[in-house]
Amino acid sequence: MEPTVDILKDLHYRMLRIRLFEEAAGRLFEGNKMPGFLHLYVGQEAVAAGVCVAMRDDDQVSSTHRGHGHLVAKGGDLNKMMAELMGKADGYCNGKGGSMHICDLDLNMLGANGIVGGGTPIAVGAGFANKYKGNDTVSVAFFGDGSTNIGAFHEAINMAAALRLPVLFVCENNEYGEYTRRDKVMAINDVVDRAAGYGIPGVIVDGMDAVAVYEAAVEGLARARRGEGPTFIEAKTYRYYNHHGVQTLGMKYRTDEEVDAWKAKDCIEGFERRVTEAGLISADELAAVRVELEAEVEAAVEFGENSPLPEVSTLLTDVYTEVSR
Amino acid sequence: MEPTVDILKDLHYRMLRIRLFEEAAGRLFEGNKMPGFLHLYVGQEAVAAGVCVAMRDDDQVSSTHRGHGHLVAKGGDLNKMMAELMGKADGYCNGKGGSMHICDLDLNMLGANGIVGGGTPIAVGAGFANKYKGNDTVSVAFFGDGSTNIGAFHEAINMAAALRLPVLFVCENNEYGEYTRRDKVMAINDVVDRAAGYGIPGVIVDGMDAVAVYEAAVEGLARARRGEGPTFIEAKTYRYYNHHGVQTLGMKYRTDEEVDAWKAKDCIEGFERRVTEAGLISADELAAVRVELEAEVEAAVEFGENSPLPEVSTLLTDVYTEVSR
Amino acid sequence: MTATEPEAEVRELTYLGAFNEALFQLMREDEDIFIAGEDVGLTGGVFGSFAGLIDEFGERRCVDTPISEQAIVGLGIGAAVSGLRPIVDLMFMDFILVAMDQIANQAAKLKYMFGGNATLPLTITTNGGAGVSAAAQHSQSLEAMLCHVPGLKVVMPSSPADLKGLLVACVREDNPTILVKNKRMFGKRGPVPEALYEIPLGVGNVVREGTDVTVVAYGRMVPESEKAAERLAEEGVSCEIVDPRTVQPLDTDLLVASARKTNRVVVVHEAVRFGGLGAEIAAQIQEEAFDYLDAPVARIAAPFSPIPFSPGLERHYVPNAKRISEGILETLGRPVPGA
Amino acid sequence: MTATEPEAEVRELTYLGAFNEALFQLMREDEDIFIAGEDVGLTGGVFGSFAGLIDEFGERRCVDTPISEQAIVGLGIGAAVSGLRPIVDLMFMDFILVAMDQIANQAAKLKYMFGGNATLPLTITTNGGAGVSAAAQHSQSLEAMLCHVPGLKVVMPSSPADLKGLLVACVREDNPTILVKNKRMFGKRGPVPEALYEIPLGVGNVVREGTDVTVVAYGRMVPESEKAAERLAEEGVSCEIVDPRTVQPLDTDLLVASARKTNRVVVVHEAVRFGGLGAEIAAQIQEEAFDYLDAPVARIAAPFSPIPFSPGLERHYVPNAKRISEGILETLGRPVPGA
Ligand SMILES: Cc1ncc(C[n+]2csc(CCOP(=O)(O)OP(=O)(O)O)c2C)c(N)n1
Ligand SMILES: Cc1ncc(C[n+]2csc(CCOP(=O)(O)OP(=O)(O)O)c2C)c(N)n1
Ligand SMILES: [Mg+2]
Ligand SMILES: [Mg+2]
Repeated sequence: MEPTVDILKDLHYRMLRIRLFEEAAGRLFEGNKMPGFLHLYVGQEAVAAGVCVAMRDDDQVSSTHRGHGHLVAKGGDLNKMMAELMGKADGYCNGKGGSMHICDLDLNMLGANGIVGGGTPIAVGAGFANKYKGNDTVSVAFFGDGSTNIGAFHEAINMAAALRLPVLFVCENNEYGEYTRRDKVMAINDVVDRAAGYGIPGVIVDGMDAVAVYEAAVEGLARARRGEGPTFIEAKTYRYYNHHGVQTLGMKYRTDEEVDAWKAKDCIEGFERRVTEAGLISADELAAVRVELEAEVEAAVEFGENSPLPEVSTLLTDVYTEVSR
Repeated sequence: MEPTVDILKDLHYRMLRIRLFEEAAGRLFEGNKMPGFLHLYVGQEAVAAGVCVAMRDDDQVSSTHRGHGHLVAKGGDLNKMMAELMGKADGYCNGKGGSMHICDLDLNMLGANGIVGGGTPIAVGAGFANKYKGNDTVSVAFFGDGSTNIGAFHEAINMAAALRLPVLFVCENNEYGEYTRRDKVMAINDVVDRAAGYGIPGVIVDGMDAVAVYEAAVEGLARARRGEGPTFIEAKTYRYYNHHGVQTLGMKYRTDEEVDAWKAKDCIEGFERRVTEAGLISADELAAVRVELEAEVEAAVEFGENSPLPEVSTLLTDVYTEVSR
Repeated sequence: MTATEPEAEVRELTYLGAFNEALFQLMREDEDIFIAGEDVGLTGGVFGSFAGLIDEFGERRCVDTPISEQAIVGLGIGAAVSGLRPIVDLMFMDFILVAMDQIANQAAKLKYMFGGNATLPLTITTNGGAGVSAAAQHSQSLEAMLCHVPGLKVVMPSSPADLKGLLVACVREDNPTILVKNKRMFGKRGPVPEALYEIPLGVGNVVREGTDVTVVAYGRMVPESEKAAERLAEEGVSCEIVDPRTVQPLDTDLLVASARKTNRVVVVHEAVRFGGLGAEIAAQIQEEAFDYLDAPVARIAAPFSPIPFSPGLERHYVPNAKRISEGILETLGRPVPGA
Repeated sequence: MTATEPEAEVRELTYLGAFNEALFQLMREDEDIFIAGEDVGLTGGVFGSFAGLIDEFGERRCVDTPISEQAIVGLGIGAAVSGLRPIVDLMFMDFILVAMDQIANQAAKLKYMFGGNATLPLTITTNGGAGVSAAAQHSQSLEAMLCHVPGLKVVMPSSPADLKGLLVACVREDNPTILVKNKRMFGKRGPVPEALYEIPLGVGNVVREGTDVTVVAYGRMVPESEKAAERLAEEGVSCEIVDPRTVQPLDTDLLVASARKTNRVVVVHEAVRFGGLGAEIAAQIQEEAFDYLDAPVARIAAPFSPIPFSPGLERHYVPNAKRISEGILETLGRPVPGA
């Protein structure tokens, strides 16, 4: 489905919102204001944006350790996100979860996950619930190329296929799992080669092109809504920063040339060039969006910095739901 | 590779040896002389025999809960097997393992396994060791159709493919996992459809035809020995008895007609008919083998019955290898 | 006995029958409840636990799954977070080890990691215990591992009536619970009220009152301890048997009160002694009743080895009434026959 | 100190450096040793544990694997049964839950199930402990689960020198062992002998002699307890610190001897208190030293919740020198400042 101009604007808005949020988070991390691990999404924005623009608000998302992008794309509140990443009381998880467990169940974002493959079965459970309830909501599982080698992924996707559940599987193939190249750990050219083994259709898209991702997601979501079961989308993409943290160049496991070649295909720059050249969105409008988002991100940083650390009294709350009978 | 008459005789010998052993075990089980769970291999003999005849003695086997057939085919000592199944001191595991953990490391049979999918990673480890040592030994993983839905299987086969290990994967597709039909739990027509997702060749063989299995195994083993990595063989087969125990007919999860249709293709009867009709082995010779094996099995039953229960003093031995420094 | 406990007029049901009846009643009451697991639908469960449910509730609510323990638990998590009330079954307790990430890293921690913004009404049912020659991978009692994980509740019923009432509590509970049936109790009969009732989680039960020694036992070790207590009663020993029923949360108050009364405690479980729940119970009792104890808290449990297959070995592995009696006599400082 | 323990003349190395040096020396000595795991080859491990090994020993012996914890452990089992001496790495201790079937149902039980007919010289290395804002799924101390499984040996080194010697013992051991490094100790320096030496598994260490109270601690809680002991020494309290080093098998004799000497015991660990190893230690000490104890065996441990991300919460979660001192004073019946 050809995207309308409104859709294009939305794609751009969400990509840029992710990018600016992540760059700010990276700066805070470098400035030692962000504790723990930080897995930045920069480079892959077209995937989260493309899929989430195609989704309905009631559709759910399960995510990974690299989950900020999915929450931003789902409409996450940047204030709460930034505060959470800083371990503050006003964060999404009141500081208890951090980057790897960020979530917003009201937005149907069922959480990042610290365990590779851990979130995929949860998306399948949400898909099961949708089918059980007889609604036409779809759940989307985002996962990395590396995670397709772990057992939980395999069990989950097979179960979704066998039970014909309304789930969309979105593999963000950035060619690395941490510091290991994909060709070292799987003997296939494309991750999508696995789809046939589950009896579901698979499609490869250019993960640096939000429109391509969007179109594939529209298809996959529609198929799921029609009750025809899961689809597997492999989006070829790249993360610019290191697996964890911010360093970009000068690393042993990949060459600077490779990084630069991918950056030349940048999903936001390319998108902006194409839409302005085609006269679909004006350069001014794009610039205005950027100004607006920069302000939002700046405010989020301030919000996070000003938010207090959680009260010690909350340490032992939220372990169980209290029974009220 | 066309099998020689000697090979044919060997195939027949091993199939019949399994069949007679299993029938005897079934009778003992019915007579309450065999404690615990009993997963009989009857019906699937052509698979174990076909693969094991193609193997060298130094090639290893990892097995499943339905493992007697693999050990018999590997040359297992029927006395020790029967005693083990009865929980006796002279059994392969001194009564500690039973049916689900029967093994003979001297014969390179690395054990049955009570956990579905649990044995496959172990075969991959053995394959790794072979490659590491630089020998041309191959390890063979036997596993059921149902087990291909569990995470450990997926991780193991992918690892073998990625590391190009000398492992042969043999799926015994009997169309059921316990009492659940395969089409309910996987959305593919053939289990072998999964092979492409790991980047390894896959082949379907008639698992009721020992020669077909043998030929495929010869290929797969040779490929592994040449350093070209794993092959996936799917053998279409059937178990005559219930998942556990002996009952054959009158079950809810499959029809008597289905059972009868498979029995009409019996791997031993069919084999005997073909080789005698082709004048390759005489009916007399086949009968003589049967007499010999019946005697062996009968002796094994007697051996098992006469073997004592393990000494209580052995209860806590064999937990650790004692350090001798 | 609290108001929600079984009433007087009851029929007898087997342990499995009580489980099954509770499921029928729960599923009739609440459309959001479904069961999922290997062979739980068409076959009604390999032990018959789920018999007949599919006939009344259909395939939609009785879901036969692939052999995929991680995805089975994950299915439950995702469905529970989405507002359903799943019951997922792991055929043998040993298989929790296959799904341990989903149980202990995901289900148990989800609510906390999310800062409270999630409710997880998930029930996992499974079957534990030795004594049926199922060998090392089909006989374990692994409750100690689960009890150590904040976020889970763990239940080990010792009678048909408790099983029914505790299952109801688990399913109605808004937290992940694991209910462990004991394989050797499947056919055990006992009085079970017909109506749907709940036994609250975390509330133990004084199964037998006594004055000389407290025996803390749960699951199948309760009837074994009762046998031991009967025998010892003939020799003039008065045993109090306390069954925590829920092992997480543990009804420490009840155990401590009994310990302070009898001044001697023997803890009994089927699990391996080292690191078993008996260690936690002993530790808590000596913390809370130190000045009352006339002897160390003793533990009767399985020895430090995997579970052997042969009945000739297994019967010496699993604690029984005889070993429990001996342990009690030792703790009382009395002569142990044959020792 | 036994003959195999470190000698006097030594340089300083970090905790990670000691680990790394031991690997170099072991792999030079024995061609059957290899390492496998995620990023252990080319990258030298995400924490640098395996740095440089691939340069000397090549890809054959330093194997980067897929993200497949079950298959990683299974690879180790199969290779060990085939006569090699694998070291497989699980990046975070939390990930043992992903591989728990292979660890606890397979590796631990194989020899026993096979009636003794197998030898499994497998070492699993991993990194545990909280305090680095790694949140609920990357900070756990799960040794209690492993200790409860017959067939495994579990090691939690508390210093660079112990780490080296214990790793050597693990790798040379013909049984499955799990060695847990503590993430917050990676950079901690200490004297480490240059030569290859072994600290036998199951032999604890009196880290500090004292007379008033025994502190049982392992892993990072040893240096924390030492800090507490220093402070308390100024107040005239004499602490004996005993480090079992190997938590399975546990050097009970050493712990009991110290308990009998000081008459008071405080057990410290990072793991959750309920069902932690402290429970087992408390249970054993009250069993073996009942008449010697002047106070209940106390436990200082993490509270009953998942591990929070925020440093503001986490620092109240993990036991530290302050909480240890307070616990010791309480056990001594002395006034606790600010309490
Ligand atoms: C079970 C498990 N194993 C290992 C890790 C450590 N780890 C975190 S992210 C990661 C790489 C994941 O690769 P991929 O799925 O491709 O996602 P990407 O990081 O490329 O987005 C690894 C190995 C983990 N968190 N969980
Ligand atoms: C992890 C695990 N889950 C479930 C079981 C119970 N179980 C034993 S055999 C079996 C069916 C296996 O099916 P398949 O792999 O097709 O082998 P088959 O029995 O048909 O030979 C199941 C579910 C188990 N032993 N282990
Ligand atoms: Mg990746
Ligand atoms: Mg099958």
